[in-house]
Amino acid sequence: MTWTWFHRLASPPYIYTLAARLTPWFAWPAGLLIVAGLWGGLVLAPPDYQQGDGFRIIYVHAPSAWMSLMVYTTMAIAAAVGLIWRIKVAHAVAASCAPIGASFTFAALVTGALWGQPMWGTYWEWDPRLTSELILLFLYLGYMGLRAALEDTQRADRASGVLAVVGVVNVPIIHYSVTWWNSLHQAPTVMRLAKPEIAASMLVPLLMMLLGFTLFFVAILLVRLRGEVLSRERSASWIREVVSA
Amino acid sequence: MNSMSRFFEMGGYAAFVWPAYAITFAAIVLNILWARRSLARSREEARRRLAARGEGA
Amino acid sequence: MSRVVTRIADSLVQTDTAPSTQTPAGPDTAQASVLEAARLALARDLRLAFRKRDQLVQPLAFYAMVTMLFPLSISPELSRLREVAPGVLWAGALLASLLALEFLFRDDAYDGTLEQYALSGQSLTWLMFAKTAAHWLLTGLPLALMAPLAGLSLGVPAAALPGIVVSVAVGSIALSLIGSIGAALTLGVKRSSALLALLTLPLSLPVLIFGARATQLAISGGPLLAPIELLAALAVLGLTLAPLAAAAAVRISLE
Amino acid sequence: MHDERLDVENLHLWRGDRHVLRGVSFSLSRGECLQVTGPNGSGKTSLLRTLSALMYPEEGRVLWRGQDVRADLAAFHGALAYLGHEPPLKGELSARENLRYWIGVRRRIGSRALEAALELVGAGAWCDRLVRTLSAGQRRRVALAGLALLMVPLWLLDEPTTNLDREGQQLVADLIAEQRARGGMVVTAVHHELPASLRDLRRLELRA
Repeated sequence: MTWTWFHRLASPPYIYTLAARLTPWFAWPAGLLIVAGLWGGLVLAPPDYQQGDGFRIIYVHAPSAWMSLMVYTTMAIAAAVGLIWRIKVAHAVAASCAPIGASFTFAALVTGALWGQPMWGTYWEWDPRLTSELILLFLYLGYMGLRAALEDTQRADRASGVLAVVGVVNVPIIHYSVTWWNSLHQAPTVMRLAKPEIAASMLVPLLMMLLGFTLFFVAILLVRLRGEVLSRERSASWIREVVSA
Repeated sequence: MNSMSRFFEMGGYAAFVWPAYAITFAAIVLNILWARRSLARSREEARRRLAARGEGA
Repeated sequence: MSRVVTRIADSLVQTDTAPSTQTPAGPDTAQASVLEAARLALARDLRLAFRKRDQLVQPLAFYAMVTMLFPLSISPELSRLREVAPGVLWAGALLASLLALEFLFRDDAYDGTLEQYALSGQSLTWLMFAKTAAHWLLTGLPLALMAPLAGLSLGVPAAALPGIVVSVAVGSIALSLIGSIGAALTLGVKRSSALLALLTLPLSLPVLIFGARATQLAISGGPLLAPIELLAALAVLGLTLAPLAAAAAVRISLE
Repeated sequence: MHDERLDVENLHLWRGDRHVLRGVSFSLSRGECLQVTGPNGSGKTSLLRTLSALMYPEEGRVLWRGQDVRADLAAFHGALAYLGHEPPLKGELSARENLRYWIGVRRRIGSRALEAALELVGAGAWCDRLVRTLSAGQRRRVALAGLALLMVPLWLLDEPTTNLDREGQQLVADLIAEQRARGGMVVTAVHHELPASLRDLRRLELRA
């Protein structure tokens, strides 16, 4: 039956061993890509005609910003799967995503502020993208706060799952309203936080960093997932050999 | 040698570029450590639960 | 004694359901319609609120106090206060409606009536919508009616008052709906007021943005239809999704 | 139309690390009353809440009329009445108001039926006093009046006789007898045995 792969993915012992096996296959390529991207971005790529070497912050800001949104979406999808089909492994994925997403959202905020600083002259500017990023950080903190406040794992999984789905519906609305609000009060900021039209030598390292960060996310997710799966297993015998190994 | 020092100046933006890279690198390292610690803690809890069930059952 | 019970029980069967041969399992003509159920849920919360009036007054008193903070902390000059008035009016309304949210479901969960709603066979989504509507009638609407007073104290011109009432009234619908999700999600949490704010405020920011803009335009006499339409859109989105999410969250907290 | 019966197959449930329900299975047909006994914490309440589909079992199924209750949850809930530890009443409302709002959400009840139910449980005299001014026993009687009004085939009662005096406990026994006579079913968790007047009770013992 075609669904067997789906059911096997849902079985904790299979996922635990699969995650353990796959982690290096994501970790090493991620490391190589990031190192190559850094080398390309910091050394090979020419300085930007407008922002000079300051633009090189994009090689850490853009991947972090991409991570903050991609991880939240992954979390919401995993939570929805967990809620609809009652799959504990899906909830374990969602639980593993949150801290990763939150940490890179914070990194995106700081790097975004550092990048804007030369232009704005201040460390914080209510720029629409930075403001959306800040609100996204609060969504993460709300998710993790709710999860921590509920002792029973199953209830924490399902309640935070609903919050993640409600949150992901609101992310575009928040982004639109923040951009709309910002356009009211200021001319759009001159700085191109968005992906500027840049030369290949500048673009390639950026794509490497984006892919590298994504693979890094999967690697960390797989490590955390094993822990989360274990903590949701009650009496299954398969834990015995896994834990004693 | 001066190309090294010129590299670190980052065209005068050193005060912004390097902290940005530092915070991101910190995020990466923190995530690695945090993930490994939470896995180790879960394995330890599972081992303790098994031991407790060992006597209990 | 038991014969008496049987006779009374039979009378129960005759009075409210048509055929006396009605067996419990037969099609239950007496089943209340979902609208009837929602009406009763709303009526019960309104009756409860009016029986204990202090809960009605608290959000309004809180709103007045919050509004008073700004003249004392910024400056007594009405011209300067007028500039911050939209923010004060809306931030105050947001926090005041948050105040009453925490107990939207908590009392019902505590005394077991929420459980009976979940087990009623009626759509829990409709019952959640009814309870949220009651919360709006008891906090959102009064805040909207009180906003002009707060506005006047902040030097808002009289011409702007109708616009303020409409924008706060429409905006608070969305606030109650978004808040109902947070209130349902934090049912299982003991000291949840801070967590409830952390969950609800980020989702309420679009309402705050469009609401404050509408109030700003009302004060400056500009056309405020656009932001009010956006507020209405948020309210409609909330109407369709929030009760669903609140019902799911309540079922989860009862597990 | 399947004949009316409740089938419970191999229920397993964990509360935290405690394996509370360990493979509970039984079937109940019309007119039967199952008495669930066991020490505190043996899972009596968890069993009732799982039967009412409020709680989700890790393994096993609950079938109503041969169909999994989750298939049509609203229909199943329409066919059952669940009374928990606490009578589901609002302290700030009177007994009459409470019944009107609690039962009214489920079915239309005429005022005569309401009066009959209140009379049935002996609440006629104090049915207009606020529930918070009533004793625990009186509140329990108001809950029983709600039960009598619901007219549903399946009753799930969690220690229905708590706080009741002798006469109250007899009232519970009469209501259960009445429910069985009508072809209904009852699953009740009890600490001490139900009054002897109830004959041929089925029994389910839950171990700690």
